Amino acid sequence: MAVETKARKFLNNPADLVAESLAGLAAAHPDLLRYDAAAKIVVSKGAPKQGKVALISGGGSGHEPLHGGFVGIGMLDAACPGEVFTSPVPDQMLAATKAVDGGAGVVHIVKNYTGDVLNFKMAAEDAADDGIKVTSIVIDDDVAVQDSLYTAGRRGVGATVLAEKIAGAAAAGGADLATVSDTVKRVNERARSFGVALSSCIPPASGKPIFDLPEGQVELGIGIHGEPGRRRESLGSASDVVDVMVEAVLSDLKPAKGARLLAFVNGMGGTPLIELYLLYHEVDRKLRAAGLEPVRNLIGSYITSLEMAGASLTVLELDDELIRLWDAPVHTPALRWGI
Amino acid sequence: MAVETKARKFLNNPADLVAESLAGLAAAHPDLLRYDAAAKIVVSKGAPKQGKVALISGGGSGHEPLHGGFVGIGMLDAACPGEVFTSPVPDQMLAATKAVDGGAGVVHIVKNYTGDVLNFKMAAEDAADDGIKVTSIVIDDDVAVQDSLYTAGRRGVGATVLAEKIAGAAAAGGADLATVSDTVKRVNERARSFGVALSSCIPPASGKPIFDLPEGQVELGIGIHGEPGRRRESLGSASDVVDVMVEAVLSDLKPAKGARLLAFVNGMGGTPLIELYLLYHEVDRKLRAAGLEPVRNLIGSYITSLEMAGASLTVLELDDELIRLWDAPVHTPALRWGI
Amino acid sequence: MITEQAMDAATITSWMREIETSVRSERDYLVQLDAAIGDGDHGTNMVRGFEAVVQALDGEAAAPPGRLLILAGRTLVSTVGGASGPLWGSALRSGGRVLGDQPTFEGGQLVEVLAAALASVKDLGAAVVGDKTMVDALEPAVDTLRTELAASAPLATALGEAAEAAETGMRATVPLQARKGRASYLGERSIGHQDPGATSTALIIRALQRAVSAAG
Amino acid sequence: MITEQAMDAATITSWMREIETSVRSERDYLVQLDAAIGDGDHGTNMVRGFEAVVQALDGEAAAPPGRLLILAGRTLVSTVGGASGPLWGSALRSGGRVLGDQPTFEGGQLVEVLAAALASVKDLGAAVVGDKTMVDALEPAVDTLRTELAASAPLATALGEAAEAAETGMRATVPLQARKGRASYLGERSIGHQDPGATSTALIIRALQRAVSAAG
Ligand SMILES: Nc1ncnc2c1ncn2[C@@H]1O[C@H](COP(=O)(O)OP(=O)(O)O)[C@@H](O)[C@H]1O
Ligand SMILES: Nc1ncnc2c1ncn2[C@@H]1O[C@H](COP(=O)(O)OP(=O)(O)O)[C@@H](O)[C@H]1O
Ligand SMILES: [Mg+2]
Ligand SMILES: [Mg+2]
Ligand SMILES: [Mg+2]
Ligand SMILES: [Mg+2]
Repeated sequence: MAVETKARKFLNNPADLVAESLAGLAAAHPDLLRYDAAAKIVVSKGAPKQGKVALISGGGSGHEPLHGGFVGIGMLDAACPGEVFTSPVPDQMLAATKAVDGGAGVVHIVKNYTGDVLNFKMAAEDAADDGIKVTSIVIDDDVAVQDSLYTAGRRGVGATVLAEKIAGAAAAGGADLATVSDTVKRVNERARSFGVALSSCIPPASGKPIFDLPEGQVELGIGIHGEPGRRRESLGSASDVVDVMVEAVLSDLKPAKGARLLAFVNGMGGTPLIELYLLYHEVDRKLRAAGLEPVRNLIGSYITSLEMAGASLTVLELDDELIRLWDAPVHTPALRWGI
Repeated sequence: MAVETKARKFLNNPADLVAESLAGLAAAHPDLLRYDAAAKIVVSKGAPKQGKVALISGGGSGHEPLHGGFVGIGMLDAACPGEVFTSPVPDQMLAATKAVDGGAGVVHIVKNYTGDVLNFKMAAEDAADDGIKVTSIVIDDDVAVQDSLYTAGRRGVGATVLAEKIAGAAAAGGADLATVSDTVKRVNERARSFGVALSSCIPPASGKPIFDLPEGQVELGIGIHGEPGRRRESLGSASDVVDVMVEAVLSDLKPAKGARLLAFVNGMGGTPLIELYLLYHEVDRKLRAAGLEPVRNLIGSYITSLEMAGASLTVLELDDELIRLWDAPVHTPALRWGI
Repeated sequence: MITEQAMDAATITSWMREIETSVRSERDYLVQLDAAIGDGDHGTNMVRGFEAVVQALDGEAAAPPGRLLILAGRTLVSTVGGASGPLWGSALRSGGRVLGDQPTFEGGQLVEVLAAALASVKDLGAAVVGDKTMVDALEPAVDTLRTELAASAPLATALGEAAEAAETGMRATVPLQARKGRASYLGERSIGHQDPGATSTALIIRALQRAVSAAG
Repeated sequence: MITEQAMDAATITSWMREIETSVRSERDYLVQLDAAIGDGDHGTNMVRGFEAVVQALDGEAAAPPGRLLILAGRTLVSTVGGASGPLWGSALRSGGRVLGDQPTFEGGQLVEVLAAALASVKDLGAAVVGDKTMVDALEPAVDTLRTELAASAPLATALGEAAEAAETGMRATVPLQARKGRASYLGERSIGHQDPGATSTALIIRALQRAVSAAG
């Protein structure tokens, strides 16, 4: 199945991309994690830790550093990467669950996509059969999609990163299975996201863009799988774009006046940092103008769509507890502080 | 000068991009730095620190996080960002030098471009007139350019990041002006880089790509200013590309057999992490196959060309001292560990 | 109700081979359909899965047909991922369970196999006809097969009608707005595109007809 | 050596205005030349610099011409950046110093002003004719102006010849391989392109001719 692609990519055989990239991750961070090529999972070097609730997540690849780049200390215990944009298979989640279970139970953080939900569900059933306590929490923070009978519900996007960090800190701090699960839920309930794209990405297997977006156009309300958005408009200034994002997120989140927020400006993979900080400049101003307090932030490309040009905004309403967990030490390839 | 661009960018007025992005940087990291909009410099919150040698750097913008993202604790004391791809003016370097001088002298880390060298030189002369001890060290690690009478010498690229980190640690550790300057020099002497591009970038002022690189082609031997490379070839596999990079770097660096190395795989801004780790997989293998030991690494987009798709490899030959300084705590927007 | 022909393990093996050939030759088309309203991997997913199924069945010449279907379903679950992996994986497993360990089966039982597969898909995915999913092709196929056989049509003919019903259902997804799966995220923009899962489902039923006819 | 016309502060001011108009109208062209063998900012750099110069000189009607040149040079240093900022900035400052505080100057002194500017560029940038830089336009311009005035040509004519010499030098950069500045990184790929700095230098000399002729 050697599809020769001449897209603008560093690539050997497209079919080997995920495995080779994960091998690189493991070679670069042997102090933090290992890559089990047979089971296709990334496992924290410290796992299993007896008595600690373990956290695993997974999903299609192409969203790097999500999830493998968040395995380490104070965040995920294992990650299950599928093919590019294709959810992993239950065998991976089962192997990961067994590899990290320290007797205190395992939390599955699942992004709300039919494929992810179904595959994780099968794995959780198998793990339960093996006597492992598993809870699954579905992340669905994307306000671009209405949660109704007529959709598969909201997608899980930026809040996933925040939930992994915050719940990872709870687990590292000794919280029990119910508490860690609740922490994931709480982050999901208090977080909302909205994404926009300035270009399509190019899945390596096909070597072709998924959609064709002319310059000067923007896709509003995209997810992280390179799919087109809810609607296409002509591209305004960065300030205009941020107006749309902030309005979409706040009108749904409805934070309390004066609420303390974490503002997460995320690049989709092909947007450079100079633009992300320009966006943050606008986000910070507009949140403050709305009477809110962005007391924490995260700016960078953390949950991506390959080389897509674009960005998403995630806003999480904080409280003392969430701030404490956010600030707690973390040491993973992609997120590190306090250690 | 409101040039309307409809390129795939988040942008207000292109003329405001640098200032707005730096305002975003400062809004996001008030604990680490401030942006002096009048002087157009980014200054560490802790500066000036009496008795500590101060480190400043600067250059054209468009290379983010370089340099503003490296201001903070254990790295730069100030950064002087010019317009996109245009070196800053001496007034900026002079203001920064004055702002951070703690009496122990100031080191200017200058990338070897005619513009940077000349502007920094003027600033250093002015600072000397004001009684500040300044040393200027020029970084020129790019092996794509022969250092001869017939060129402006090698360009300064990836080694700049490593020099800023390592010399920043030396300065934080209390080393004197001569020692810190020597540390920068030592990093420069032991580091070599080589970069490749898969696409041009798009300077915001013109809104047009600098060169036109068809899919399936690669520019070999590029710098960080969007300029075309030394030669254009058809794009091979990632393994082929890394062969070229490793050969170019090692044949010039000539590290000792068994040497301990820092391998820095850098994205040019538009290349996603999944590809950078794929490249690292190849780099790690090939360095080991050459009998060398990559004991430290850095993987990510740290010295970029706007949204260019591409990557560079920098190899630094380490010793105990350099390893200790590399591992020392650092806390900046873009690089953080140990704190 | 009498059907002229008993099926066995070989029928299942050749069905899976026919599917593999078919999705491989239609891979790019399925990818293209999925790129329009999904994430562009459906063709790759199906090919990866059924290549693995064919390989897995290779060593299982002696197993009864129900076991082969269960093995095929497990293999899909373990290799496909995405939405289609668990859905088709469970479908084949449920279908296989209907046959237990019996060495042969007839048309009436084939209907029960496919009905169990459909029930499993609907149970897992909670989609109904009209949601613009594989159910839009699978349900009419099962209904038609049951009706045709009840009316004593020869199995090959009945399967031909079932495949046509699947293809009609597939085409009928074009004007629909998706209510399940990724395409639902597009809202009204999903209208005007044919559902990739319904398309591969029609290929799967057509492959069944070929497998049975070739043997018959 | 007699020149028919004394120049003063107004000559400098109108020279700077002529430059500003000229680089502004040629901005895209300069950017394009620089994109081919540099980094695509030369047009933007020159416009930013000379816009600032014109603004800075606006409040300085009473200053002597040498002071205006020094102020212009300082302004370029403080606003342009890149290679061209320090080079042209030092050039104008060095040129201005030749005139001291004298209220007027003549052709012979204009030669000395430009010669000092050239010397300053060569000193800072270490480029010689043939390296494919602004020196390739500036040096022949200075030489021609000196020779023409020595041969008692009228100033306006001499400046016309100097501007032509600059343009010839500019065109002569096309076949050269760059040995200084960014273009040198390209090695042989710099051949076949006209140097942007030589091009703006030719505009600057042509602007001087216009400034002097308009006043004359
Ligand atoms: N809830 C569901 N019920 C039934 N079929 C579904 C459901 N969700 C998705 N599908 C089918 O799956 C197909 C997509 O499969 P595939 O592309 O392989 O997976 P993914 O959507 O995870 O990328 C859709 O075209 C649709 O027919
Ligand atoms: N060492 C040098 N001496 C003289 N002129 C130079 C030198 N280096 C560069 N130049 C001139 O500067 C021009 C480029 O200016 P500009 O684009 O504004 O700066 P930068 O190269 O820093 O982007 C070149 O075309 C060349 O004429
Ligand atoms: Mg998928
Ligand atoms: Mg420049
Ligand atoms: Mg799909
Ligand atoms: Mg330039």
